[in-house]
Amino acid sequence: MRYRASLLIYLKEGVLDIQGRTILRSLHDLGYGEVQDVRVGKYLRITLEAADESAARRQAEAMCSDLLVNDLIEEYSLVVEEEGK
Amino acid sequence: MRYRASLLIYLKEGVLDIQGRTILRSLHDLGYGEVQDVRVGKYLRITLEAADESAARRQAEAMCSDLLVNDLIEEYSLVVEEEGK
Amino acid sequence: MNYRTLGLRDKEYDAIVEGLGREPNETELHLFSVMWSEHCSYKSTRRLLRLFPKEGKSVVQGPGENAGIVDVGDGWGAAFKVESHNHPSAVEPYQGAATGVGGIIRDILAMGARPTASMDGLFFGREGARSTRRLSDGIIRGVGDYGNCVGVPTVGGKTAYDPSYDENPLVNAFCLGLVRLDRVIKSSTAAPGQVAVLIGSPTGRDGIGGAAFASVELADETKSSRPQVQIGDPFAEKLLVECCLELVELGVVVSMQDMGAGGITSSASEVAAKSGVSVVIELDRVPLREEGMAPWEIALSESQERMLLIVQKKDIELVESVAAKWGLNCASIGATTPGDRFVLKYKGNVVTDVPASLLGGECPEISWPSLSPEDLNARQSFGAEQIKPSKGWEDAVVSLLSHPNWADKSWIYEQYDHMVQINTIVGPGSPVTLLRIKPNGRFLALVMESDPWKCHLDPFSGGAETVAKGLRALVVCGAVPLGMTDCLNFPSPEKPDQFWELEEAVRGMATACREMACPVVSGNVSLYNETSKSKILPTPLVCIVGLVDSLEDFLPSGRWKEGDRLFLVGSPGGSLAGSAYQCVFSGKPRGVPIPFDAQKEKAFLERAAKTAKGRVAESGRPLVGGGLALALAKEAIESGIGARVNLDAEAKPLSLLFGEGGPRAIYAVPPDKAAAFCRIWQGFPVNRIGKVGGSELSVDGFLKIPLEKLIQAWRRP
Amino acid sequence: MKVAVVVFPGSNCDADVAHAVEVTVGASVEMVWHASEFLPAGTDLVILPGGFSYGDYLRCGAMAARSSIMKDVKRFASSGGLVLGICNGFQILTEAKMLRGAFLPNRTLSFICRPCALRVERDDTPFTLRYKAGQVVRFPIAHHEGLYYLDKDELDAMEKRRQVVFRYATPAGEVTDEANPNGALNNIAGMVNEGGNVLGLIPHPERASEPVLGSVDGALMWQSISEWIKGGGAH
Ligand SMILES: Nc1ncnc2c1ncn2[C@@H]1O[C@H](COP(=O)(O)OP(=O)(O)O)[C@@H](O)[C@H]1O
Ligand SMILES: [Mg+2]
Repeated sequence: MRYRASLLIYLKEGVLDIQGRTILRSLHDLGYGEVQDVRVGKYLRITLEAADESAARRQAEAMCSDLLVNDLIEEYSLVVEEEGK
Repeated sequence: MRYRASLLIYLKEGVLDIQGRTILRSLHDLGYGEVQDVRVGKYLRITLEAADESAARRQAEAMCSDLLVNDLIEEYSLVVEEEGK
Repeated sequence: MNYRTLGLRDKEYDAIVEGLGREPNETELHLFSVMWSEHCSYKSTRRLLRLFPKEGKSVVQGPGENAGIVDVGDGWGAAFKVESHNHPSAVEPYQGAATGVGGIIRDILAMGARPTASMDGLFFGREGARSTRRLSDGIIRGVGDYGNCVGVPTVGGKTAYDPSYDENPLVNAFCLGLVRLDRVIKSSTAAPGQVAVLIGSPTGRDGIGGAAFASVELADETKSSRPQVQIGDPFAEKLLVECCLELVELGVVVSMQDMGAGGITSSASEVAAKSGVSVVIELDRVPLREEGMAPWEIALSESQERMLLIVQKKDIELVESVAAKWGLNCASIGATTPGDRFVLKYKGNVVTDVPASLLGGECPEISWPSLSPEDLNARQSFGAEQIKPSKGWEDAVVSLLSHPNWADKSWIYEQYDHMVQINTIVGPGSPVTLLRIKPNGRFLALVMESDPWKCHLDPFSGGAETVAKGLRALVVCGAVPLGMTDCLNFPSPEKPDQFWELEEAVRGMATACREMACPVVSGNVSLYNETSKSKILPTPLVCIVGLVDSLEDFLPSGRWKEGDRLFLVGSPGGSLAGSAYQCVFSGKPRGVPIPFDAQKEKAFLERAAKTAKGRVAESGRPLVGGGLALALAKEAIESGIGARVNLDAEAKPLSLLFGEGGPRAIYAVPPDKAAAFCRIWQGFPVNRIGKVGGSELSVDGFLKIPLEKLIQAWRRP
Repeated sequence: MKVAVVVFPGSNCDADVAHAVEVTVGASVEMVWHASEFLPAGTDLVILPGGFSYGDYLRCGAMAARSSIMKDVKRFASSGGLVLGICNGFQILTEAKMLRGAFLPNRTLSFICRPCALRVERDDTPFTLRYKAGQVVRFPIAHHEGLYYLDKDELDAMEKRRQVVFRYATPAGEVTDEANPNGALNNIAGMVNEGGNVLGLIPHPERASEPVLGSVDGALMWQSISEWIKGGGAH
């Protein structure tokens, strides 16, 4: 079966997000004064084959800890769905 | 009221995703042969004040077209929720 | 399919039908429309380009190849070229600039050379405008990110702001590579029975029709029909460079082409036409990234980071293994056979079968009518700005120094890795860049010049002055000029006054090149730089490469020392026409620039060369934008020391301090060498104008500015 | 001295650093492809060079840290061998967890290339014998992600163990915020592991190793290493 893992990777609370702060400033300059905060992260969409959903999730989690996420500075959230759903 | 806009920005279909291709190969090298495809995008979490949810969404959409999204090569999806929900 | 909607003219269509002996099919029509576009065929300018002198004793490869090559000694050559990426950068600044850098690197690679240094010529709209900021940010990041990642240092460039570039910024990318002269790769060396191999990124719909797109004005409707944006992948480029150079080193590359405008069609038909062979390409074998691509789309795709190699059959496996090592796709997509055909096959059918020479080289030339502009007199008549600056001379110097055109550019070039490959001896920030040539211990000197304002006022003398400025800078620093490359950035040639400007500028450049013995070895033309609202100033840009045998012969700038005598060589005054002073204080170039005087230029170069060689000066700087005043200010800033200057009051102070044009330079000379210096400059105007020392720049009777204040103005916060 | 320079796809200072150790201390250099399993026998020093391994995609150094050769580099280091990671090489060392910490984008959010003053904090490592603690040297920097980060507690502990070897400083040697080009915590430009045999360094000593390049401050590093190896420091 084919699954789609949607992975959001963001900086841990407490790690300075300079990019987010810069975008916030630009938005303010453009007149969007109502914006309070911006945080920037990465979005990965991974298509993979797996026996079932829980296997797909396990595989995706393994990839996160093996390569995709640096747990010193980053956290992630993961949604796994069957493809086409 | 305070809202949280979660914005996923990804490359349009057909636009070369230079990062995705390299990450895919790296995952294969690490033994994750079951991975078929990787696409890389950006994730922005914007906290803003707005009168109601639909106003918050309108504001976020305006920011996208003003600054955050390059509509020549990127598309986005947006989820707006009341903060704390 | 109507040929007119593809941009072909009636006469061109007729020529195609005649050349083929039949009507072209749809695929062929697409190919012709791209290959016969202005961008690929140079149909409007071929006649003009013939004016450039192409021969010189150092020229190894003149125009016509992917890049020109000059001999830098001991069996080594420097391959170089400059190219525009204006239209793509106007639409998508980051990717446009990035892929411009990537493209020129592959041109150099195609000669078998290792890309060693890049320079970027950037022309932006009015400073401070939001659109200018958006475009310039994107363009500068694009140039930097690509060059930094691929590991080719960006060692210099040119940046100018003018409202004429508001809608149509210019991005000119220069690259130079070193090549062993016995390893030069050419397009003309393929023979029948060899294989065409495609190496690099898979092919998608990127940039299809890009060449045609670059061959018309940026009208709103072309913006909507714009090609799919090309995305640059500098990592893939780095792998491609290393892979191809490894193959060159192994001696298995018969011929090699980058994939620029026109993609496979352009590169394969060029090899065929130049080598006198047929090429048969099987489009099914091209590794694709997208589904459902039509044959003509595959044939014309401008997907980046790909090279076409012609190799011997027996070497195929070796080529594949090297490509695999670098993680690159490698596909044998065709073969060479005897004849002059360019054949495309798709799913077993022949979809194109045309004479290769017709496709690549026989687009009829166009000779556009040429008429001198009606407002030329108005442009050349002086205005009210010819008066003493209202807020005083000090303010004038400070205003010029802090104007974005003449201020410090380190905020740009510090975003570029200008040191990687550890050859950069004098980097960006100096009038010339100096690189060492590791293999032979000599040095290359590089300059990039352009002067759109003077070209606007008098394209002939503006064009000549542009070339002369580059040559003066090289010779003042002690380099022997070897060759030049140029990029002709102009608006549409279809308007007679605009064509006249183009023609005159080229005549001026060619005259200067011929008189000053500087051959043109490569170049590029970018026309149609205009929109319905505005058009660019005529902007020919030149890059000149010179050789310095040893550091002993190199005369730096910005090296004033306490007690040095300051000399001004050349006529005391210049012209304000098209000067920095005018630009800042009236916003409009006006008047007649100093005409080109070959005898004077030669007399100057001869003495400047002796000055550097004889080491009779500590520091030298030719006068450019801002004239004497800015040259003094920049020398003082870079040297970290002031000077007291006393000018002969006979000349008009404005043209004396801020006039531009013609061969002029300032030198700092140690007292004990002053006599020798004057001996060298005998027979040429030379004036002692002051002495180095102190912490302010003072010009008696005019100004007195503390060094600190100069630095502050120049650095701009 | 035998030097192994590891070449990753996208490395671009590999030839530079090889050239620097050859011309300054006459080292014999072998270029080692990342896909190899073993370092050459008799290697004295492993250099992970600067550049953009894997295009800096995902995270700088992340993919390179997982390449095949890194297993042997780790084994080599744990047996006391000298490993030097420069710029991207430092990022690879942190991603490989051979050094603690992580890198974030420069606080200017732009790439920065220029000479930079550094204060030498330690002259008792194999890499810095020829320097004097407190000395100011000038090495060029060229990076986009040089903001060294580690959480507060660990950072304090690391400082206590004196693992910081180079800090961004003023030409007079003061460690100030203005002298910090990228926002690195505690102005950290270079650090060693607890064993002192693995050095990560953001600035580029190979760009300051020859008189013609305007500075020879970097040559002292190659001389230090060479002296240490000659003195029998090798494992
Ligand atoms: N876009 C750029 N990229 C790299 N270097 C640049 C760029 N623009 C200007 N420079 C460098 O800045 C210096 C000054 O630029 P230039 O416009 O030629 O001023 P000047 O009038 O002093 O010659 C030169 O050394 C040039 O190489
Ligand atoms: Mg200049």
